[in-house]
Amino acid sequence: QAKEQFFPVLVYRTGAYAPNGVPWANGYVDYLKYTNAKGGINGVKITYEECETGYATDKGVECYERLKGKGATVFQPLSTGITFALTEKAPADKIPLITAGYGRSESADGNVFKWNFPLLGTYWVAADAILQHIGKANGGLDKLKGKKIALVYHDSPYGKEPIPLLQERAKMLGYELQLLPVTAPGVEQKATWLQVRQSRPDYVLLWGWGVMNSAALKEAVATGYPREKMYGVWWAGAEPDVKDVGEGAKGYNAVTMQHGAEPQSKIVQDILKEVHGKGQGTGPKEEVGQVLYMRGMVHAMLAVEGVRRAQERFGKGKVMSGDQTRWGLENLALDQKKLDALGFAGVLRPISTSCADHMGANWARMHTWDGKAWKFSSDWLQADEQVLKPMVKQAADKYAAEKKISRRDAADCQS
Amino acid sequence: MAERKIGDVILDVQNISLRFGGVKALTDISFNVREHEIRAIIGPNGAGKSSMLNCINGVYTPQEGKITFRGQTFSHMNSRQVAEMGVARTFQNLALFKGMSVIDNIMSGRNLKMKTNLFQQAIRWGAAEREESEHRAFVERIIDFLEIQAWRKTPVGRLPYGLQKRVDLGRALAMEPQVLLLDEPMAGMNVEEKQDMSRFILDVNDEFGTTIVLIEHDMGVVMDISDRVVVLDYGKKIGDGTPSEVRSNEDVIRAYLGTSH
Amino acid sequence: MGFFLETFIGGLMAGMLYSLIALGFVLIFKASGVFNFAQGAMVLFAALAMARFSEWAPGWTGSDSKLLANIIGFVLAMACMVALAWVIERFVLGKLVNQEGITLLMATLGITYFLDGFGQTVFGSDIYKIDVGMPKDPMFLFESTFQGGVLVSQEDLFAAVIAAALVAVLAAFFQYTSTGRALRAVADDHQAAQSIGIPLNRIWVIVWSVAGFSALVAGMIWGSKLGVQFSLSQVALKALPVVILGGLTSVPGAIIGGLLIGVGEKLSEVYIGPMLGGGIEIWFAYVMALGFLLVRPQGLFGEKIIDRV
Amino acid sequence: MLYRENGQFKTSYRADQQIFPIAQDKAVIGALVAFAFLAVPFLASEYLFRAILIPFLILSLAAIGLNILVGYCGQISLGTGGFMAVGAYAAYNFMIRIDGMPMLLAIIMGGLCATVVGVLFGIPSLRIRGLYLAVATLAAQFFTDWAFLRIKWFTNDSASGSVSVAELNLLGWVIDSPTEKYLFCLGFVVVCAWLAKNLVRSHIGREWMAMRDMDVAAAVIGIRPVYAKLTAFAVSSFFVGMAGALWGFVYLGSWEPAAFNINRSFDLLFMVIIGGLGSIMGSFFGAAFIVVLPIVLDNLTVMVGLSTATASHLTYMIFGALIVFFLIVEPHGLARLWSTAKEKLRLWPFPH
Amino acid sequence: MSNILLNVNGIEVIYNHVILVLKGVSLQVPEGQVVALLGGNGAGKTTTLRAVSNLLAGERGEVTKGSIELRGERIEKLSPAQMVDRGVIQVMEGRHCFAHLTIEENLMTGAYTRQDGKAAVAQTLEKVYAYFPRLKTRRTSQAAYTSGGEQQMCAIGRALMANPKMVLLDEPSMGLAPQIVEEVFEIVKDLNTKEKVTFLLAEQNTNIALRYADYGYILENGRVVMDGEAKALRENEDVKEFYLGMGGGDRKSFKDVKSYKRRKRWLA
Ligand SMILES: Nc1ncnc2c1ncn2[C@@H]1O[C@H](COP(=O)(O)OP(=O)(O)OP(=O)(O)O)[C@@H](O)[C@H]1O
Ligand SMILES: Nc1ncnc2c1ncn2[C@@H]1O[C@H](COP(=O)(O)OP(=O)(O)OP(=O)(O)O)[C@@H](O)[C@H]1O
Ligand SMILES: [Mg+2]
Ligand SMILES: [Mg+2]
Repeated sequence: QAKEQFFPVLVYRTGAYAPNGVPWANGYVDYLKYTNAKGGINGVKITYEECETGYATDKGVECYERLKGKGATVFQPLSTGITFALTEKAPADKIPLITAGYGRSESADGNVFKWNFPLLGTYWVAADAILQHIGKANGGLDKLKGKKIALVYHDSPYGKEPIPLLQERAKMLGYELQLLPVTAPGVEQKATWLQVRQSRPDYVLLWGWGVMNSAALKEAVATGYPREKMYGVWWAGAEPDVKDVGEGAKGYNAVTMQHGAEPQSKIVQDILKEVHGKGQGTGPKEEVGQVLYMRGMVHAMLAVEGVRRAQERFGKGKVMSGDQTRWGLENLALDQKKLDALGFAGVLRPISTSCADHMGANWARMHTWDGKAWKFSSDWLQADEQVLKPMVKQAADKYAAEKKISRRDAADCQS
Repeated sequence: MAERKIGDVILDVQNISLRFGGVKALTDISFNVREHEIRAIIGPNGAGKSSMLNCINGVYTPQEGKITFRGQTFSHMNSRQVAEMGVARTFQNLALFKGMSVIDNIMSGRNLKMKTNLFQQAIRWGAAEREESEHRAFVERIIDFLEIQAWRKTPVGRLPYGLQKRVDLGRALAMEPQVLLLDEPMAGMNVEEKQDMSRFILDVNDEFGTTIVLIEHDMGVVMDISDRVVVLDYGKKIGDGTPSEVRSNEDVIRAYLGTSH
Repeated sequence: MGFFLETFIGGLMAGMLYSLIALGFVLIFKASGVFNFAQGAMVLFAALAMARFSEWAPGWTGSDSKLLANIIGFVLAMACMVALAWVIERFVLGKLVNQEGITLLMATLGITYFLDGFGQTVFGSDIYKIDVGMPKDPMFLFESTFQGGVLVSQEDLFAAVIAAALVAVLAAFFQYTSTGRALRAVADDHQAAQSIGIPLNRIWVIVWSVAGFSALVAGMIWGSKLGVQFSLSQVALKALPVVILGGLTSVPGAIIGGLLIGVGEKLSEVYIGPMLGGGIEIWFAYVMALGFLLVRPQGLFGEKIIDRV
Repeated sequence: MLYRENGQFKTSYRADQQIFPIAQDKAVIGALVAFAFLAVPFLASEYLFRAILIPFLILSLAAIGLNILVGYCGQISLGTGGFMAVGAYAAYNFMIRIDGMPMLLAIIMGGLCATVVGVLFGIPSLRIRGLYLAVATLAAQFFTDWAFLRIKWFTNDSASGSVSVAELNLLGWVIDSPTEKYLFCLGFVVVCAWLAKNLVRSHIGREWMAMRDMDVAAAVIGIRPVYAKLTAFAVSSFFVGMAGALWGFVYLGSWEPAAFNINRSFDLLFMVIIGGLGSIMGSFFGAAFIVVLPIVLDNLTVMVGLSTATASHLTYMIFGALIVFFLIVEPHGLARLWSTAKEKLRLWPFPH
Repeated sequence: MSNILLNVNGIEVIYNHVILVLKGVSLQVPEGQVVALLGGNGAGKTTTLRAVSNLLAGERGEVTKGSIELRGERIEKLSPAQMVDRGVIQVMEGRHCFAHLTIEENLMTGAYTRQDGKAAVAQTLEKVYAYFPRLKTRRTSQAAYTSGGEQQMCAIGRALMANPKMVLLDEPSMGLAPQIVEEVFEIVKDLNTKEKVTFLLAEQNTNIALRYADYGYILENGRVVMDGEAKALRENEDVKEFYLGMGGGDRKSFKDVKSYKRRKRWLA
């Protein structure tokens, strides 16, 4: 019997967040298909099953319970709420969670969060990268002193994640931070943008998801706030966010989770050839290479590479258990050479994780909407470890205390 | 039938006036009710009979006037106070608790007498259970009395109209009232049922000595069973006295009885 | 002062948009005693239909005219809404005659689920665009009086005018036609209305079609503001405090309620919000409605709630 | 045939006032409870426990609470999610702030805090009625959503507003495995259902129903509307609050306010109405229907091989259609359907 | 009999799928007559009327056996509105006025099906006001705030507004003052003789019903137990005793009745 590695796929293809959820899911699934087309993971075929969560926590939990019974390798919930709930369940079930670019920022601390992998960056990384960028544009971070920065955020744990970092940074850099929550789903933001108009901040950071992003941009147009001064998080920087704002969104910036929209990259070309070319593409062809599609692909690649890495230790061509995959993810060493071979040249920078660092990279770039497409508009930016590290540790310690768990010791790290 | 002792004035209504916007439902009405008597209120439709009961009952607040009950005088009482003082009533347009069974409807009339607290009821042990059984026994007596045993557990909404009227009476009786206000208890009944109902009313009056205030359009019933009659017309009192006095009152004949009676 | 005015006007505009949705609730409630939670789903469904049809229209007609595409989209979407009204009457309400309000309310929630699924199946769940050419750029008034002027969103202004016109027409319909009276009779007592020969089925198809029309207008305006996608169905939640504040049975109430809620919500968010950490407008709207209801339990213009024994 | 009342004579009112006066009913329910306690733990799979049975039990409890308010007292509430949230966050705070707080007590305290909040939001019901009240209760929903996001103290200064609980420990019994969690919830729910049933068949229950059916008449027989309505709010939110605490502690483990959002409130109302207003049993039916049906539909549509999106759209459609269907078949809910079936059985084999 | 307007043929009615209420009721209403349907509480009078006007559905009841014909046409499948179109209208028991509408609006809704123009409707309205002057004085009050009797008049007046050919009157006398009861029946007679309106009326007030009716049916426990010319029924000893309260010739005082339930046996 052929060996099969099972990947559960939690998606939301319906409901309020579907426009964002669908391309991500398509990219994710296409990459899994692509891997199979390439012969699987050292010969181990990938099987997968989608489960619709509708971005609802309880449905997500049900999906998790259903799919975990089928021998799940790794879960990627794509929802902060589901992440929180699964964080409680994963340790008992010994299934790792990849929450690349979302979830708890403190879960970068692998010593406490043994099963969580916020690979590629957390919201603190995103926020800090944006600040770095603004600093650069002003000629140094110290120039932020006296400036006013407003954070327009989705009023949920997701939207609130960057606040501690922005506050910490405000203390250090001396800018003024204005917090403007928007009640989910964010269809009505008039009051928020009137406040923006009144206080005229120098920059607006946008931490939205789904309809909230385009609604915010439209209100910005309506109140005449310059889009060039607006910076979105990576979940507020994809095509669905700007598509129907069109020209109005021109000049709007968003930080990227390393990758942007890269229709030219090798991996995209390969997928077009190997998957879409054979009539097996999941979504429409035009979508391949767009921001969220790319993200789905990248996330799938991380999961696959985790398994591949685990096979290096536990046996090539074997099916990896959740625990083994966890080790793989914890010891990821995707250097530039490997990335290039995978087709991600120019898309990603090297990623290397460890027992203590479950994030693996803290790099980002800016891209800007030019009315038709997202174009990179900055060099590589790196979040400041000096600032982030202690914050992560402190938050993780608090979590550990509450949950009465102790940090992992060296022996545990070997497992 | 033993001769009933009609006692002193128990309920005295003084100069009651009630208006709804422009509508004068009651104008300066005074009358009294003696202990143990059956007192009828009659009058054409819209005369203000039900409104009168509503005033006594604390459902409406009259703009003017006072009501004296057992020597205590009120210009307004709230419904609960009235209930506590021992006044019960039935309703013209059936105000039963439609979703509840016959037993529960009548049991709800015992409500004021049930004293156990929420926790005792939740556990339903000891006092709560005892209390429930005691009152249930009382209610069963009423059910027997009204001859509605067969429908005990039927939701009242499903009962035919006439039986609902009986249940309504049963609920009022369960309060062991001193004064019972009946608003057209015999509407929609045939003669035989009216006879039954008359008997219930007379029995209540006899056996428990309950004072009864009765609104009814069937003159046969009113003339036969009441001791004194008040006649209202357009919110004004146009007659008061024994049935035979009222029957011969010119105003009353013109306004209400018509010539055929 | 300039800013206050700005917020105030912004509130009025937002309120007008809420009224547009509230109107759908009121229409149906007034005419059948059904509290129609499916109104939001209907708004979404109508908007999806219009967006997709006008997107497909050029392919059918071969003409690029945007106006033509929009008209085709609107007409076809309206046809969908009438069909929907018919289906709802035939398969849902017609079979629930004389049931309690809460049962009917739940049935409309069932309809909501159905419509959400159906709309997305037929029309897709991506973001679509309705472009009826509403101006997007802001407009500044009183620039001489206040520094920076008072900003008014032209798009909102446009929408508000349409909403006001629609409401005026519907209010007249209820006031001056004999059907209006029959509608109110049905709301009071289904069975009695049947007994005197009011054909419930026809009445309901009419009312739901009219409500469908108002949903379509609301969907068009909100859709061109927000883009047409699932979240559109959630703007209906914003109309709920409006309907209770204005009174469930009053068409003008929907407007006044909308304006009050709109203004109250925006002013509270802007002036009180920052003290409490922001994001208060949603519950503030309800608290405001509650405050009014404590004084008038039937809403500002609603029919008095009758209790008599 | 088997189901007959004949020959079962009650010799005391007490006997007639039992929860299940008919012997067969008693036997069936007894067997069911025994089955749930003794057999299910050995039969069910982990998935069944975690994804179906546990949420079913917890939501049944919440539905019982809501049924007291809506079904028995006639006050429609759309703020149930909010009261669940209060229960969950309050229980969390008791756990985290008081050292050595027993979990059971924390859950009960959570329920009590929900009671207080429930009574507070119930005060408008003294004046506002019907659908107006229903919509107004959304204030509770949105306010609690907001409060738990905004007021840091409630979430122990967690930056994101989400919280999680440490191990569940009931007097030394560490509730860890799905089976244990199930048994814990089951015990909890059975006790609460019993209490609720006792309440609704006592005089307080009659007061509630009287308020529901005809409030003026209720006042005339001496029922105080204030007391009746507020106790209904109190008792209801007590159960709902405890259900919220269980939902957070046992089912989710970690949660954010969105776990108790408005959809939760609607779902619960669905359960109560589909199950049967004014029926404790119905609350269970309703919860089962709403918990199980979408999952079954989901699995079915996926099995047929439809794409995820189509499948879930189809699920929505079927779910909506089924709700309407059930309302048409029996507007008084599954519980009524059940009792009609019993009535037929009682007459069987004669048609009427 | 060629001029049979309504023919009810052995109908059975079941509520809620389980409660069997009518057990094979047959009756006939000739055109232009007043037929009374008598019987005690719960006999099934209302149910019979509902079956004819097709208002059972709303009560979750259904006709499971038998047939109902109007002028030879089967009508079980029609909607209530179609029945009104055919000139058959029911005045429901317990009034059912539209609470939020004023008295006049209530009356006007009755004319909803009329096609013969505003003037004709206005004329009928005047006629109704002439029949019930009390309604005219209360025309602007909301129906819910009128007295029970006023509501009863309103309900009857509302039905008359449709210019019906046949009226199903359910307990018209309930809650009305005696002379109004007389008036209502006078109106019935009036319409019957002048406008040839046919009446089927369910009544508890047997005395007056039999005085005005041409024919009567007595319903008990869902079965017709007796029928005949009104005159004949009035003379029947059993009817006298059970429905007219005149056992042994004279009317008994309500004060003196002691119940002896011979009736139960009579029904068995
Ligand atoms: N909606 C219903 N559901 C169940 N049973 C009903 C319903 N309506 C009536 N019944 C039952 O049908 C039987 C006949 O009722 P119906 O109302 O026809 O009697 P009636 O002759 O009109 O009596 P009344 O003179 O009291 O009005 C009664 O036993 C009643 O309990
Ligand atoms: N809540 C109210 N609001 C306005 N008007 C009212 C109200 N209650 C009663 N009325 C009016 O007061 C008058 C007296 O009504 P009431 O119900 O007391 O009459 P009644 O004597 O009981 O008549 P009936 O014999 O027809 O029942 C009526 O004209 C009625 O319309
Ligand atoms: Mg009266
Ligand atoms: Mg009847």
